[in-house]
Amino acid sequence: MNVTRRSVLLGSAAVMATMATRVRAAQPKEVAIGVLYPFSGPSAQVGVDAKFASETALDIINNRHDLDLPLAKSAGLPGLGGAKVRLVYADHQGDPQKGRAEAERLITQEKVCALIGTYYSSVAVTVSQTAERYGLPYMSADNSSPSLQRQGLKFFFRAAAHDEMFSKGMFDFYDWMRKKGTKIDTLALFHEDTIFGTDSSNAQLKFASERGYKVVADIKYHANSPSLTAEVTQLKAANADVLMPSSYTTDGILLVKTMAELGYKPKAIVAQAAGFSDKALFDAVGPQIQGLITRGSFSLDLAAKRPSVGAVNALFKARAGKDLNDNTSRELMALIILADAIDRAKSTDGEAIRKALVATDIPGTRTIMPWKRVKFDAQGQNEDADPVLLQYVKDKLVTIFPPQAAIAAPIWPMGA
Amino acid sequence: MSETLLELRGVTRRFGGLAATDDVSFALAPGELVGLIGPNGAGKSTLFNLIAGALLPSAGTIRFEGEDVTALPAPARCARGIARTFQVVRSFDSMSVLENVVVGALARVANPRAARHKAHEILDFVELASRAERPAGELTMADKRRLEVAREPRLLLLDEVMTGLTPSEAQRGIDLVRAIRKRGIAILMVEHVMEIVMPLVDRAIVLDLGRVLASGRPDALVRDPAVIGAYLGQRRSSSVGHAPGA
Amino acid sequence: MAPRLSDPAPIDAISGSAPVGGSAFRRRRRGEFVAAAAILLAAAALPLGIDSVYVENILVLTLMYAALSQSWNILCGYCGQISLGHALYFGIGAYATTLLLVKFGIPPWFGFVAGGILAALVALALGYPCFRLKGHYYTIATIVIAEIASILVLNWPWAGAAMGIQIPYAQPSWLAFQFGRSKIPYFYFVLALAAVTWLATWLIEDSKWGYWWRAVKDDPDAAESLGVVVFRSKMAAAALSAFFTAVAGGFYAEFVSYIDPDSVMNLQLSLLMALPAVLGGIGTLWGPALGAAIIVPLSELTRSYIGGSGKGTDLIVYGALVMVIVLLRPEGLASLLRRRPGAAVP
Amino acid sequence: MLTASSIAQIMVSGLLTGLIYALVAVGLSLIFGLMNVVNFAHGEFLMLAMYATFGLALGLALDPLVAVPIVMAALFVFGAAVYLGIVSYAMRARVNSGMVQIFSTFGLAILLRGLAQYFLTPNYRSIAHSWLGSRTFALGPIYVPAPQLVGALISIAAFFALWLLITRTDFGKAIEATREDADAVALVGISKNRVFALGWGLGAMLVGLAGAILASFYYIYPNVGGPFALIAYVTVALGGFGSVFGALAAGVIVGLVEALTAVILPSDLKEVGVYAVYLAVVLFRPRGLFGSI
Repeated sequence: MNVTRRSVLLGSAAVMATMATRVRAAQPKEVAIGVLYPFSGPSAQVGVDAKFASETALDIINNRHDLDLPLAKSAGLPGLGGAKVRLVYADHQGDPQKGRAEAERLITQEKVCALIGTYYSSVAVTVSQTAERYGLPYMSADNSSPSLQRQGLKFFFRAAAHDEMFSKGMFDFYDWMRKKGTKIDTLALFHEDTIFGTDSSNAQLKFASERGYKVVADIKYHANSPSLTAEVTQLKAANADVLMPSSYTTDGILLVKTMAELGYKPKAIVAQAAGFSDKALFDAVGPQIQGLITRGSFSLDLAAKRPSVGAVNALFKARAGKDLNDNTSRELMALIILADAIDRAKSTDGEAIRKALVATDIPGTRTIMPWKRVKFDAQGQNEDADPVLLQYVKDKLVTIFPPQAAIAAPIWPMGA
Repeated sequence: MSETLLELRGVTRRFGGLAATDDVSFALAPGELVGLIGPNGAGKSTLFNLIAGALLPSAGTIRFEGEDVTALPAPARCARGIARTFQVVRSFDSMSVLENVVVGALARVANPRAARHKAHEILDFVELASRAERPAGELTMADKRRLEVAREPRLLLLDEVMTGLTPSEAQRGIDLVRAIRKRGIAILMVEHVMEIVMPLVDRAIVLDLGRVLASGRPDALVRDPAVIGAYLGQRRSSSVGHAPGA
Repeated sequence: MAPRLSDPAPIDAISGSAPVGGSAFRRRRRGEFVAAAAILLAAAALPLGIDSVYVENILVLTLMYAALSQSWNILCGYCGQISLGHALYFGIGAYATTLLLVKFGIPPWFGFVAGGILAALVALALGYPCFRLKGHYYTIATIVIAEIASILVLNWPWAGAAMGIQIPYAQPSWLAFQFGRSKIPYFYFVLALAAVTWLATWLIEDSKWGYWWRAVKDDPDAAESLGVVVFRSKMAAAALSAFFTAVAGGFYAEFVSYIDPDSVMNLQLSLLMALPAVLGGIGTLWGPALGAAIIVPLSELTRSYIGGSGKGTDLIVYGALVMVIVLLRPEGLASLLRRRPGAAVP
Repeated sequence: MLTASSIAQIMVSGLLTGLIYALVAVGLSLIFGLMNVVNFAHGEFLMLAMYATFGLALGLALDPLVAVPIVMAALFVFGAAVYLGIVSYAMRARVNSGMVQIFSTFGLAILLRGLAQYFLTPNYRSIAHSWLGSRTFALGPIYVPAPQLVGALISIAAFFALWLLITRTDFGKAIEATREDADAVALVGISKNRVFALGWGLGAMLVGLAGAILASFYYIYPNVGGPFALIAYVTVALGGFGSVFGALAAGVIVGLVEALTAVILPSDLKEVGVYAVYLAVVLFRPRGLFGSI
């Protein structure tokens, strides 16, 4: 009598929970959005930070703020009679199956009208598929895998850049530096064996061969290895003009420490953000990476050009105790863009929201990002989300590329 | 159909240099009850393992019911009717007493239901029926010994089954051995305690330094100076006549 | 079987009738079968009462883990060879099914069987060297073999490598094994799978293999002396166990419609397969199902309703519960079911 | 493309890493040898030790090296407590005690991770400044990082001390006796339970030492134990469960094999090299290199 009865009990329990939430969702003045991040497991910190970012965005959406951002000046969603947005968080633990299960729970029980997430690209695959099946939008806030938008989904949208765009930005930078007479010929790739790492290195290999850079080392390592000495020794032996790591915080910290231990001082590091935009990494190894360059979707010094940046960062810092970074800024902005679409759709119907997203056209100046504008192409990708390159100088990240966004000239080589 | 059940010819097993059993030859008739005695390190246990198939001989042949089983592994010999007990009592403690016996019975009866019936019979015989459903783990030492002999082979090898038993238990053990023997099962038993073996067996084989030192009726053997010598530990060279098996 | 150790009382009750223990035995077998049939029917009726996709998802996972753990139980619970590398067979099933479908358009139904057979063959090939290892040496070997396999798949571009493989959306049909939003068909398939693994175990319990495997588990040497062919016993158990595990793996791939090495081949998964059997009663007929019925919904609900906090509360509850159950009921919760006198008789 | 010096560098690094692996693993091996129990929370013990070191560095500004004795003491108490509070009950199980031990410690592992995340947040910590820090000595072209070097030396010293403890002291004799025949020692008046508790304390203490050393050059977060634990299990099995010397030898082998595989094969296959060596060894020596049990 085991399987069934138990499940029935639990089942009914869950169903009751459903009822409860149904009642809440039924209240007209509320719009629920499902937020999926890893809140436990190896990347739990990302989830925790993402929650702060989402709450900051929620504050901006639901309350009046004198900021030049969508929905900032109004309280709630005017298009829906000032309805407030409610966020329902779900933990996917980095497991695609759990991600899908949570997505289904959010849709069918919490009655959310859109999903946003998920940090892990693998989870984004199942979540975006689920959203497609239920006909409501999935806003990819911080997935950077280009393969995602190529699933041919109608309800997939990504306002931020993906790894190919990021990598392209890096190579544009190299070309630009070359024109200015800097010698950049050889590259060393260092990437983990995950979707993120593989996508990133594939793009970099592609651009390198297209634009005539020699990849002298392409090192793929197992994420969270206890030791990276062998890998670093090879990087050192290769001694390329630029070291291009695609790593998360843990391996990033270990990489930098190991380089120092083995006396490897690369001429320049151009990192695929991730770990290299995480405060924890700079706290740990800041001194060793003065002059490091990382791609970014965001930079604080953008405040000079876009006043809302400073204010929003203040709102975030009040909650998280740290500045916005590459991930949190994307998570925050994506939520605002999604809410804006819901507002313009004047409805919580998935198809209506999708249409509104397709119609989205927000000038870059009305975002906190260095983007030209927000406009989604047929694949749901915002091709105008041009990335910036930031350099870590005197414990701060300053924008050095592209020129229109730059506020300082790059220091090259990094030691100089 | 030969009148010898088990026949060893020049069976030798070397471990590295030294021979644990050295050119041992003897034979057992069906239903015969034979004691295998000798001082420690005489090679009794090795010989047991060789007959049971836990070890393979370096030289010599072992025939069972006329068939050459020298190369057969333990399970195959078991299937042919050679059963052995262990010095350290063994049982499947997570299984019931009945199931323990069923495992053995399955060696000869393929069908589980038939095996269970056979097992019930055997348990009646060894007087464990009342504990049939008990986990074997809960049995007393004496009962575990009974459990070990609870099978119906053609030849039963008993390895010091009396050790660790109280006198009264031992007496019941002896009765059981007699009873088994009455069923026409041949028994080869290793025992240290002379007082137990000698009155019990038809014939005893004395091993010393891996060789058959003497063999014959118990009453004769106990008077054999070579045997006495061996037990007193006066190591004479085995020039002392080595009697051929029966 | 373990549970009998827990409460000998009912055993006494019937052992008076020891000679006819055989018939008591048959009575118990019949009882088990009837109970299972009843449960199956009750379970089959469940979807009628449930309209929540989320709950359906939990039910599917519960049944899947019941089936998985029952398969694991065959090798590890009955035959006593503790494998913590069963994710390997799960992965083989998942990848075989998916690759056959995606690369060659072969329907999943064939993939399930093919994956199962492949896994069984792999189990035999690995068992040949590994079954010479004893205890923890064997267990560690199973772990590292599974890890090696997962790292190799991670480096196998044709199989999607780190990207994993996504099963393209197809028109809902039983042949394609896709059903749009509905989970009910998956539910019935996995229910059937769980029933089959249960039935297999039930049949094994009263078969030569059943007795032999448990003998091997308790004392291989003694078993050998009683005519049990230990090595072949282990191989048989491994092959059967791997087959069912792989079928479940194939199902998982179809159910989730996306697989990558991390989600179908990691060590955690191997442990999660073993867990229900351990909680419910390792080497018992009902243990795995019972354990799954408790632990799977628990882990799902804790994650869904307290996991969003990011504080790891769900882990605390889950870990503590596993610890407590294992310590309080080493012989497994199934032993709690064993109250009917007849039930205790082998 | 790899020069002789970089090969030499890899060998040196591999050796140092290996000695630290050995230190991480020996506690596991000791406990197993004593009572045939594999602690599946070993990695979490390491995690706690690292957090303890981090806490002392942050709170009391103690250098990891200074913190070592404190952390070791703390872990000793913790280990003994885990035995008395959990493992001793797990061992009472009459049936499938093996699995009960594995999964009670597995549950403990998850619980500890959860607690770490709850109280310490999942953030990645690391000790920014320490004496050893990222100091490093250059012997010609070969660099020897101070933390690993000191760690390796401490590891060797620890093994020597352990050897003395086991062979020269009453406690060691008690341990030996207990592993020989746990019930017999009861007759000569040694409390089995006490020896086991001390054994767990000692095992955990060694993990504490390893953790304190690692903390000085490694990042710290709730799941940090995982990768080390897996390596520790393989190391212990490779050396032979229960063999202290085996753990040392195996640790070094694992370190070297890992480093070399990383340059011969694509470096994300380096674990494969280690695992393959384990399989190869146990196929010929089913009890590991120096295993007795």
